Amino acid sequence: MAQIEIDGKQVTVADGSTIIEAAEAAGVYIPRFCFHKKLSIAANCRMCLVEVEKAGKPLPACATPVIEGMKIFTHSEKAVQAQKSVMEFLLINHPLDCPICDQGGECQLQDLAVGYGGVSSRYQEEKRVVFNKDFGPLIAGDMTRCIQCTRCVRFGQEIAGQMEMGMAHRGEHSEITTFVGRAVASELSGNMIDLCPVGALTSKPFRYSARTWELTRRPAVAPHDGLGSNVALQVKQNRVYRVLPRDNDAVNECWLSDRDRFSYEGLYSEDRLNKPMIKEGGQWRECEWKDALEYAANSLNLIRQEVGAEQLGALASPSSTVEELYLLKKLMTGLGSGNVDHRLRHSDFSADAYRQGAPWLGRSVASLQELDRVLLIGSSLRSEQPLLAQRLRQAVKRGAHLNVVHVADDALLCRVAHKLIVAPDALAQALAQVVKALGERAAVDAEVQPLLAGIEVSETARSIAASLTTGENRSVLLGNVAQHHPRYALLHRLAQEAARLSGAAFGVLGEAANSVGAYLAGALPAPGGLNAGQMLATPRKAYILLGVELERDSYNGQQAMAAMQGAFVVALTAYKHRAHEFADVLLPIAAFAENAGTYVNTEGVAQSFRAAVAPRGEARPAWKVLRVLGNLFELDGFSQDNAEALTSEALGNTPLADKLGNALRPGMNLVLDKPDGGRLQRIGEVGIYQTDSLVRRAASLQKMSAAPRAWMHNSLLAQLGLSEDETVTVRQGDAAIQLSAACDDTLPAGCVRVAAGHEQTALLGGLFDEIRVEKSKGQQQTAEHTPS
Amino acid sequence: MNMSEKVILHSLHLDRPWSLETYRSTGGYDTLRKVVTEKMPAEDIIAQVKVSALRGRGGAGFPTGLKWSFMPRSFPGDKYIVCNSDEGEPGTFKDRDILLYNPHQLIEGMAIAAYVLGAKVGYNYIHGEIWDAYERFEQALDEARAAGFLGKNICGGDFEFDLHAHHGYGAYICGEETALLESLEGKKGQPRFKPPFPASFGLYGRPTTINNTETYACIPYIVKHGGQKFLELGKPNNGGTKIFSVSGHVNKPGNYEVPMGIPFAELLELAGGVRDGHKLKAVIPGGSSSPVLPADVMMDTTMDFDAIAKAGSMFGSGAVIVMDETVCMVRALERLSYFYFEESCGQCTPCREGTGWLYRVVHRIEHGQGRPEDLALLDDISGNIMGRTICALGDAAAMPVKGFLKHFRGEFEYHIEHGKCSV
Amino acid sequence: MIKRFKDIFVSLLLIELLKGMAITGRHMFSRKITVQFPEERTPMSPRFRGLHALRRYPNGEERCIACKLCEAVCPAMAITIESEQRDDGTRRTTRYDIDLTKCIFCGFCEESCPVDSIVETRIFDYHGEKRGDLYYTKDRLLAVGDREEAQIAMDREADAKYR
Amino acid sequence: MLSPAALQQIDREVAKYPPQRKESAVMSALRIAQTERGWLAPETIEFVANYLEMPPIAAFEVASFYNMYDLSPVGRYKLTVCTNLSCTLMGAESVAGHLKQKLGIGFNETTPDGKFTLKEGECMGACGDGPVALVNNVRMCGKLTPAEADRILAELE
Repeated sequence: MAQIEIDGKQVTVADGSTIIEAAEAAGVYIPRFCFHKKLSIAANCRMCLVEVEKAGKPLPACATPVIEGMKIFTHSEKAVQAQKSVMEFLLINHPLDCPICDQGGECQLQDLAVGYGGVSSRYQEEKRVVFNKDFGPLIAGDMTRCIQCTRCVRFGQEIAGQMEMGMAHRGEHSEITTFVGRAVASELSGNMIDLCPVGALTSKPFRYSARTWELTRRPAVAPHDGLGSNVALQVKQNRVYRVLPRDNDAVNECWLSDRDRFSYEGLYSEDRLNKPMIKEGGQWRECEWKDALEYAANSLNLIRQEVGAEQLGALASPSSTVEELYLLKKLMTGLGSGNVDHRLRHSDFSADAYRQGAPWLGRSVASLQELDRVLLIGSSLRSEQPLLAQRLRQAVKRGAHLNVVHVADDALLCRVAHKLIVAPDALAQALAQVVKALGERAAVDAEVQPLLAGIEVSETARSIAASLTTGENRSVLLGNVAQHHPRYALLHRLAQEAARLSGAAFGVLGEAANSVGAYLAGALPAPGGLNAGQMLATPRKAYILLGVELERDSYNGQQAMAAMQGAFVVALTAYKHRAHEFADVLLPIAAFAENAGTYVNTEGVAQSFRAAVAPRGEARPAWKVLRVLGNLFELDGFSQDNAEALTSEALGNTPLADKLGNALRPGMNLVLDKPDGGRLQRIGEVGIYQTDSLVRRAASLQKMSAAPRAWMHNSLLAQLGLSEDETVTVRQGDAAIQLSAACDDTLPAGCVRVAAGHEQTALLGGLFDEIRVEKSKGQQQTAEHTPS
Repeated sequence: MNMSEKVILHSLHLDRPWSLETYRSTGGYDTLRKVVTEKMPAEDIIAQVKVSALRGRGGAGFPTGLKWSFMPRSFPGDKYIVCNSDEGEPGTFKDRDILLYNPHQLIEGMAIAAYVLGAKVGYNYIHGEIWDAYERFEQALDEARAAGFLGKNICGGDFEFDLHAHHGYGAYICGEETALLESLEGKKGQPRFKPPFPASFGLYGRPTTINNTETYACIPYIVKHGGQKFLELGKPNNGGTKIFSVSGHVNKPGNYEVPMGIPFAELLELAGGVRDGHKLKAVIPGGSSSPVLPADVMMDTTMDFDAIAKAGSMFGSGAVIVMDETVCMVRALERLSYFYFEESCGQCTPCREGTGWLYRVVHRIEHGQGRPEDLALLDDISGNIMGRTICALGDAAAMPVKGFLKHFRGEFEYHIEHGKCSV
Repeated sequence: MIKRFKDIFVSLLLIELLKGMAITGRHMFSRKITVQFPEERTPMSPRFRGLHALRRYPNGEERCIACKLCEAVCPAMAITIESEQRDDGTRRTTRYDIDLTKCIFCGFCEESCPVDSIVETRIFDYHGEKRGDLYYTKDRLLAVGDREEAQIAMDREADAKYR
Repeated sequence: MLSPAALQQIDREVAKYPPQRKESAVMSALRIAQTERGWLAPETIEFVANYLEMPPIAAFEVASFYNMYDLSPVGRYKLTVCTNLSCTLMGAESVAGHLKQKLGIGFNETTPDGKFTLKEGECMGACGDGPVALVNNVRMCGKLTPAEADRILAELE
């Protein structure tokens, strides 16, 4: 600790801290532009110059470490003169276009110019002009305004993991730019907008639509990944204009992924369902809520009486709130059906009976940064959890070993220590190798041991095992691809064993905003009830759908759509989507920002939020709709009049942490079969901007999302007689679609990577099932699909 | 003072003075061999360098022995030594001649330095425009490697050192030591904020010592003859000889290696005196960034760090730019301001914005559009740049302005008042 | 006591009345200053704050850049603006309404405008026959500007040296 | 993109630096690429960046920072005339003026036949030989006079 004096105040600060940090601790604000607490120190703006006793010249507070007994003057004549001179330099080439600048009102330069700027400029010469560049659909650049603080450049290098912005040229001609004409592609790019202290980088979707002083900030929780980033919705006249991060070091720090930041555009999509609708005689008509609800309740009641409650099924989106999922479960229980599930993209439910708690991250989000050794299994982490990927990147920068077992070699933008990239049906084998290698150091559980017979341990697996047995903090993490995998139970068991043998924390990455909450709220089949897979494989007579866009949210869209044919379907949905084709009643529900509720993030932390704007049209929060349905069925316990009451009812009084747990009870029937080399397999992970209904309708994000293509290894292209960019027919089950073929030599052999969640690929079959690719015969129909 | 004793440019009269053969014939590499085979203690060498009062020849004049003693020699892991031959300061051209005519002495000096500082790898960063010198140096490196003066087991001992040439490509700022390190790392040459200094966080984040070409080239002499002898060549606190680059309005521009502390008048005489029929008006005594001095002040001073500082300028790199009475000082300053405007790296605000502003105001004055308040403005801008930047380029840009305004204010005022030159 | 007699005396002689009549008489023959509005108008300051107008540049381009400073500064909250990026990339209003029934004619909007777009003209005798008539939309404000531009420009010119 | 010989030269430069520090060779690699291709087109820079496993924008930063790189096409002979103080004192302006007049182009322009490009240079570290000019970044011509400049031009014809 060092004792120093700032502006006459005595402060004790940690050794090695900088003057700016010390001043912050003392409650003294030092003006700055280039300094940012999460970025490296550049000391280039010179705005934070302060006077230090015995130093000949003013020193930059951001870069100068304190020394015992230092006397610092931040507001002395000398310091202020230095700061004012820097401000003058900054302003001479800065345009005076604040009235049209979106940053106006929240601009650091504008704010500080009030305190440090002159009344008029002494600069009479011509000002610098920098031509604008196109940075893509998310970031608008007005580079003449740039003050070259390089925060965006450092963000790219240090946080996003890819350097996309750079400062080209030199001296007065230096300008921030991407590589010649390139758009910014990072999934975290929006943070550069926040970081930019001036109006050089602003939000393109928000451009010129409102001024900051008109907007009210309403806290909310982001709805797209398991992290549950804390956001502030900026609202004006009942419309969300912008989404910004709220600082929370335990969750998202000061960052926000582009998906969470720009998805609000989806709220205002043309596809929103604004009024209840019922289908009568094959014709849709808009109707009153009362009619729609009564029609739905009566029809469901009738079906229940005729064919039994087990013919009812309920499928919910894991992005629904705890309250909604809880009420849905309660409703179905009241109706006498145990068929409830939220895991639509899962395909293997055989571990259900052995689960002991809600699957979760296994450690705190913040502690990911302190990891020393990581084994990441089946996860395209950057698209699944962009900010968790960022946390791991920081860990790697600190020296952590990141080991990967996955079906595709996607860049994680950090050093990967060892990786095993195998076809989906060999994923369990690969993981078994690691377990076996770990078993060379400690005894493998008797339950798992038999699986390892005949497994040949590769050199890489051995290296992964070696890596996992060193270091202090270790984690084994299961990603979405593993969770959607047809042998998920086996993968889970093996990963659990790998974690046990290496002494690592075992974590399951929460797929959606409320995956953990859905388990806690009980949106799962009751004993004897059917899970999502069974409900769709053996069609029911009636379904209640909560917030799901079935064809794009299921493991097998084709099968899901087939199951809907002939069934009575009540869809609670914010969007019309294809529900038109199969539903009978459409009930408009509130979307993100219009709804109060609770999400439990992947760490198991419940975060409640309130509605920031009123629902569009006649839409109502789903929990209210479900409550009225409960009333119409004359069930007990549907009288809650606010979301808070429901929250405590749904989550109970026991600490959530007690209900979390990844370990499976022993006794599961485990078989590890050999990969079947004969057939082509699909790698169908969900694209970053295709995860849920809202993001799929966010126009600007969709511009960032590449159209799905049939990616395969060069050798497979050759084997099939295809060439790159050629249009090919991709078949799964009864569906055939036309995609362009693309070459990716990092893919394992025998695999075709076709992203899921896209409209185009919605009706293909299972995400990791067999797939066929053949030459297209001429210019055929583009999307032939025949789910009969 | 012994005017004929030369430390560096001593072999110019010999055939192909740059060849290993010639260098060996003058006793070259004997010192390195002695150091390595006798395992001379590093502390002793540093002590000799301290005694020699060798001060950095790149411009700042920092005592070399002291700099070397900052290097954590026993720090585990890689350590580097770097030679700064990125000579771009207008008026300076001594390193080019060292590289062209005595590259082996530099190599020997660096090898001894590496031995002393515990470095296994060194780099010589050579100014972009002097391709011939780069090629010559590469050739010398090959010769030295082949002869066993570089590489593993140097001179048969267990000392290992390899040296590489890095070619710059046109950026004055890379003469700043941390910008040079950045450039060596394959980045833009943007100076780093100090502290940490290169001795603790240098090339690739490892302890690094950087010296000027001429500094390294003095080392073999010091080690061979002892620090005291070197010191005696010059004057107290300013040891040794110095290569002065004399350019501008003299009859015989060129490099002159003479003892430190030689009177300016003598140096001028060596360089053939002021251009025929003209008389001395002003001199920039230490490269473009040092403040200009009028003739009378210069004629009374001697050429060493302390004397020039006393006269109100800087010894710098020993680059003497001589100007006769035909020179318009406004025009001269305009050209220098343009240089700093062009060469500012753009990293920190005062220099990026200020150098352009300075240039534009001087340019305006030179072109007859000066305003009465301009001189005060120039004083103010240069004052606001000085001491506020990451590296010394800000000061280097501001000092000439201050110097010209101090000694030739009248000329500027005339320009502003009459819109034309008084010369 | 003396004052009382004096009062009675004054009342009896109708002196007050005569004084009043004298004033009436004097004014009867002095120059008349009543202005016959609307045939006649009083002189006005170029700073007069009357009906609002939105101005255009001589090339027909509207001046307003949707900075919304007038909206922010308006103490009566009479101004409503919505904005977006026009196809040519410029910042423009899609809506610019002034509710004149709220407006207090303080002139802050004019003061705050960085491009001299919103101005107050010399017009004070406008009227409305229906409720909505005093809700001036962008089109109507621009129309006022187009009609009055010559006068507006003259007034700004006259006042320029004091601004 | 680049010839095997050029790649070999780049490899030799890469070998000067520690194995994990390939990007240290970016300056030399860009120089070699420029020498071969005449100038540094974005594709060339990207190729070099990929070859050295560094982000293209980082290579672009370098290429745009140092002023001997040409980011737009230049003539077969690029003449860079130093006009800094020492050279100017020694007559650089008359040499530059003469070249401009003779070639009919100004600084940063190329003759219509694509043969000569004229550039204004900063100090080249050879002030004693001033005025100096650099031909194609490698050949230094000193003690220039208009007549000497003519001789060099004739030699390059």
